Order: sequence, then C-alpha cells, then structure tokens
Amino acid sequence: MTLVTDALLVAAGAYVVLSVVILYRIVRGPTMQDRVIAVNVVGTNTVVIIALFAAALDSPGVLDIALVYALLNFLMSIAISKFTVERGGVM
Amino acid sequence: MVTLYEGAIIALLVGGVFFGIVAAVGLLRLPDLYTRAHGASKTDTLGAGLSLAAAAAALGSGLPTVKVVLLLVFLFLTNPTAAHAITRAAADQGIEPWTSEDRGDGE
Amino acid sequence: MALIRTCHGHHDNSDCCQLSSGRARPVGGPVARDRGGATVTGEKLLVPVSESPTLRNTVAYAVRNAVEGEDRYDAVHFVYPASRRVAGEEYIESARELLERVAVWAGEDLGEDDPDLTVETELIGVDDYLFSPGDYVDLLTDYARDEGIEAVLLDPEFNPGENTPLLPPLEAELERAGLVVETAPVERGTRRDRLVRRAGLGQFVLLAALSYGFYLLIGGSLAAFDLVTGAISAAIVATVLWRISLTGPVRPGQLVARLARMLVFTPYLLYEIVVANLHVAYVVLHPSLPIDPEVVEFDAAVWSEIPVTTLANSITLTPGTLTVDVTRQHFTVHTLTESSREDLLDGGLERAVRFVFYGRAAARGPGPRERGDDGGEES
Amino acid sequence: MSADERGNGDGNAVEAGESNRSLYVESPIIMATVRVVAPFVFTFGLFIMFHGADSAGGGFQGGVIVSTVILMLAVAFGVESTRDWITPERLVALVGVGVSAVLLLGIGTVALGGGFLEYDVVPIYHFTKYGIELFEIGIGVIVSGIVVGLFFGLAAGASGEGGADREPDDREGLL
Repeated sequence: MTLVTDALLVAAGAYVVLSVVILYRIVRGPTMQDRVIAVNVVGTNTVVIIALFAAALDSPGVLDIALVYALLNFLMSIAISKFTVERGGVM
Repeated sequence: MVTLYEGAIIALLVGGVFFGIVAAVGLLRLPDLYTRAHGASKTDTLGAGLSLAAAAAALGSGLPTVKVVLLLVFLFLTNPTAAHAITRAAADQGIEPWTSEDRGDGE
Repeated sequence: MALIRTCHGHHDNSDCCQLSSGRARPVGGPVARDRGGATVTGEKLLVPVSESPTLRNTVAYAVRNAVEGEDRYDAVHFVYPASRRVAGEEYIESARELLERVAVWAGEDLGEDDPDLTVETELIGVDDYLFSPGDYVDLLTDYARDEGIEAVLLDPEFNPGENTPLLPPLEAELERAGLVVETAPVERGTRRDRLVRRAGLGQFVLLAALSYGFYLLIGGSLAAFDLVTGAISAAIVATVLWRISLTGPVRPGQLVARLARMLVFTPYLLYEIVVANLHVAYVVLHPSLPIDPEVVEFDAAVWSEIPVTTLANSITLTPGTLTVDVTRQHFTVHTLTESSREDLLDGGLERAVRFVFYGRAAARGPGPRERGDDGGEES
Repeated sequence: MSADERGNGDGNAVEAGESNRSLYVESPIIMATVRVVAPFVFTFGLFIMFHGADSAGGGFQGGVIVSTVILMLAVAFGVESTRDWITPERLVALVGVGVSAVLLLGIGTVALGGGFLEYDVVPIYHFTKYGIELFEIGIGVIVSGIVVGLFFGLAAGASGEGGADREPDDREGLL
C-alpha cells in the first residue's frame, strides 16, 4: 500500500500549501469576517490534514485530535461572529 | 500495478484537493465577504468530504473508519452553520453585498 | 429656549458653531464629577456618533441626562468623525443625513418643555486622513479643546472605522487627554429562545439511548467495561441535557419514518452538492469570474426549528446559495449566480426537506415561485 | 450607492425593519445546530475521559471537551441564561466533588498502607483499573468546572458596565 500512503501524504502536503496560500486572505482582510472565514477554511484543512496523516501513518488515535479540532473550529467561528455583533469587538 | 481500490482512493484524493484548490482560489479571487463565504462553506466542505472519504477507504473497515465518517458528518453539520453565523454577523453590522454593478470599481 | 443647530462644515468654521455660553475650564487633570443637583453650569457634552444599532438610545440618553441628570449640561454636541479615507461624496452625504436624523431625534426627546439646552451637530475631520484609533482621539480632543468641552459620552457601539473595534482604546485615550468619559448605559436588546425547555421522560430516555448508542459506536466494542462506562455517560448526558437538546413529544413511529426518509434525502442532497459544486468550481476558475451575486428573500413552507435548520443548512451546502438570515420561515439567501437563484426558487430542496419531515404528500406542494414568491429582491 | 443605504440605516441585508433595528434576534440555525451537536460532543468528551488509560485521552482532554459543550451553549444562548442554568453554586460544588474524589483516592491508598495513588493496596479485584478511571473522572470534573468558571468570569469582565446591575458579591461567587 505504499502508493496509497504516498498519495495520502502528497494530498496532505497540497492542503498545507493551500492553507499557506489562504494566509494571504487572513492577513489582508479587509474585514474581520473575511478573516474568520479564511481561518475557518484553514481549520477545515487542518482537520483534513490530520485525518490524512492518520490514514497514511496508520495511527487511528490521531483521529480523536481531528475531531476535537473540528469542534474547536466550529466554536471559534460562532463565538467570534457572535461577539463581534454583541460586544462590538472580540470579547 | 494499480488496483481498482487504490485507484478509487487516489481519485477521491484528487477530487478533494481539486475542490480545496477551488476554495482557496475562490477565497482569494471573489470580490466580497459573502461571495467568499460561498467558496469557503461548500467547495471546502466537499473537498474535505472527498479527502476524508479517501482517508476512510485507506484505513479499511473498522473503528477508525467509523470515526472518519463521524468527522465527515460533523463537518457537514457545522461548516454551513459557521458560514451562516459569520455572514449573518456581517449583515448585521451593515456590510453591503457586492453586486455586479460594483464591477467597475475593480475588485 | 431649546436651540438646535446643525453645522456640516469643518469645525474651524466658528461663526456657524457659535455656542451659547461656554464656561472655560482648563483642559487636563481630573474633573470633579459631582457638580450637584440641578444647577445650570454651562458645561457641554460631546457625543461622537456613527451609524450603530444603539445610536437612537444613546441620543435619548444624552439629551435626558443633559436636561435632568445629575451632571447638567447646557449644550450637547453630536459630532460625526468622518474620514477622507472612507470618504466619497455619498459617504459625506450619508453622514450629513445621519446628523440630521440625530438632530430630529434630539428635538423629539426635548419635547415641548423647551428646556434650556443647545444641541449642535457637526461633521468633523472631513479633511483629515483618519486611520488608527489615535487619529480619532486627536480629532475629538482637538474639537473638545476648541469648544471648551470636558465631558464625552460614548455610544457603546460607536464605530466610525467600520471594521476595527475602536471603543476600548478610544475610551482610554480620551481619558488620558483629560476628558471625563462615560459610556452610555444603553444596551442592544437581544431576543433568544429559552435555553431550558419543558421535557418529559420520553426525551430523557431517547437522549440517553442516543448517547449510549453513540458511545458504543465510537468505542467500537461491547466489552463489559464499555457497557458500564457507556451507561454512566448516557445517564450523565441525559441528566445534563435532557431539557435542552430535544423538543417536542417523542413519537417513535414518526421518528423512524423521518429517519428512513432522511436516508432517502441524503443521496439526493449529496448529488445536489456535487453538481452545484462543479458549477461553482467552473464559475470561480473561469477567467472572467461570471458571477452576479444578489440577495433574495422568500418564505419557505416549513415550520419549527429542526426542519428550518435542515433547509437552511442544505441551502448553504448546495453551492451558489448561502443562507444569510432566517426569521421564522422567512429566508434571506445570498445567491452567487443567476442559475443558482433559479434552482433555489424552483424549490427542489424545500420539497425534499418537506418530504423528510412531513411525508410524501407535503412534498408535492408548490415551491416558492409557484406560491407567487419571486424572491423579492432586497438591496 | 452602498454608502447611501448605510446612511439610511436600513441598507442592512438583515430583514429587520427600522423599528426592530435595535433588537438583535438570535439566529435559530445556530441554536438548533448547537442543540443537536451538544449531546454527541458531550458523550465524546466522556468517552475520552473514560479511555484515558489505554489511548490518547484522559481526564484533562475529556474535561476540556465537556466544557466546550457548555461554552457552545453559552455562545448560542447567551452567557447570562447559561449562567442561570448552571448556577455558580453547582459549578463550585462540581469542582469540590472532583477535588475531594481525587484526594480521597490518593489519601485512601496512603491510609491503606500504600503510596499516594498506589492502587494495588486496595483489596478490591481489578481496583487498579477502576482507580485510574475514578482519578481521571475526578480530574475531568475539575478541569471542566474550572474552564467554564473562567469563561463566565471573562464574560462578566467583558460585559463590564453591563454586569454592574448584578450585586457585587454575586459576581464574586463566579470565581
């Protein structure tokens, strides 16, 4: 299964590159919501990267981390978007 | 020799990375927050879905696969909600959607 | 005699903005706040304004406080710090309109009693390039110094920079400049569903069963240890969340039917997602970016929380459409292209969701367009 | 054009109406999603807590996941109502129970002649396994209680003047 392992790792690498590209949007903004969307995408990519590594290295225990990361990603998005509305800033 | 199974996994991965690229390009190219949220909330979700499906297939059957499927379900539940929360906050702050009439102003 | 002046020039334009009687006090150093009762002191109050949800209440508070609060003021200055950075003729025009509205509101709040209060509105900073909070502070303190103002009332949602949160640094900086700063105690009301709702034994048992099943699923074993700890977990989860997670009466038959129909719905949704994703991929990668975004609104024929959420998230997941807001069953949807708009108003997804939750008969009902709802375009 | 509408105050894409503009209505979608997701995340957190001995998990991680559920509810339904639901007293009681469980376990083994948390000395079959689980749960309860308490404390600080209508000693009770 080395071909599949390589393919999984290459895909994970591609996602890393994409996340780095998306950093442009995080830095540029221009609004806070743009940044949150971009960070959310990077978070989703991170979840995928972790899952791909878990599959490539055959270490299923890592999947728990991916689940927790997905959870925190969701919490981050709704928390920031709501606190911007309710408190006029983050917290 | 590439077996059918391996080929399927690689096809899923290619699809996943393709939609990941579409999401990134959309995020960089599209003119405003709302249109960017389109790219982020779905092309990325589908890309993640395909990649996770590949991971699940590579892990074979068993407990890890169940976890990957749960991860997928969780992403499909929460990603649209997150995109909705963000755009709703933006709309509430009075950020106007870009329309094709603004095209002349440049991106 | 109440006096309302509107002044839209730069604040150096002093003959327009002449004040009734300013008692000059040195700026700087702490200012004693208890000036006592209802004595008229000749103090002036500065209120920076910008478009905000709490603006109306802030104006009311400022006027009321100036007339009958413990700190009495002779004059209230509403200023709009407009920056050339964001400007453009329309922007300046909208700022003028806002100030006019503020003046009208202040007049309403003063009422017929005709108390001795001067209300001034002014647009400042039009010629300046405002960027950081510090620029706004400089502008406001300069204005305050020129006019002999020592007290500032801030709108809690004041945000002239549009995007960056400005209030905390602004407050601190203004205080450092020796002004008395107060944030208006007006809150934007928030309406939410109740967190804890009524629930019965049915909900408790169902939630415990769901939790137990989920625990065994992720545990992947039926060993005694997992069975015991799973039961403990299910009991804890059900005890904590039974009045939160589930609503409505539990009807096993309906539940099973909905789950079965959900299984039919899922492939359809996946198919829609893939097709529409390819469409969006084409649009995004096309060199000329053929998008035509528009916000449409329509009423969906679904009721109650879970169906509405399912429909909203399905709309968001199928590319080209993004649910921006939902109130009851009124959907505000941002659409990316013309064809995605057509698909949305044809109501295929809506029918599918009705099929899942209300059965086959409901699925045959008309879509939004056939109900005469053409997605009344907004903005 | 867009600035013009913003100036009018109703150029808002949210269907709010001029009179309703100042009232923020919570999104039903966020609330419903949180309601649906909450029990599963909670179960997952407890699963992690119970399976600390044999996998990458444990009381600390599980406790954080469990507290995430409460944070999610607080974000969706408002910090105030969540605080009213949990009540600071229950939170403190929870942390107290966790601390005393861990201490009891540790001191109990010492009293039976072993070292601190040396489970072998307890004359119950397979107690080592159950002892570790009990310890993990104790840690998990402490961690989740403290994370939630800290969040409430931060939220009370952030609302600043808004929290002033509460009695001062009421806020003290929140950590």
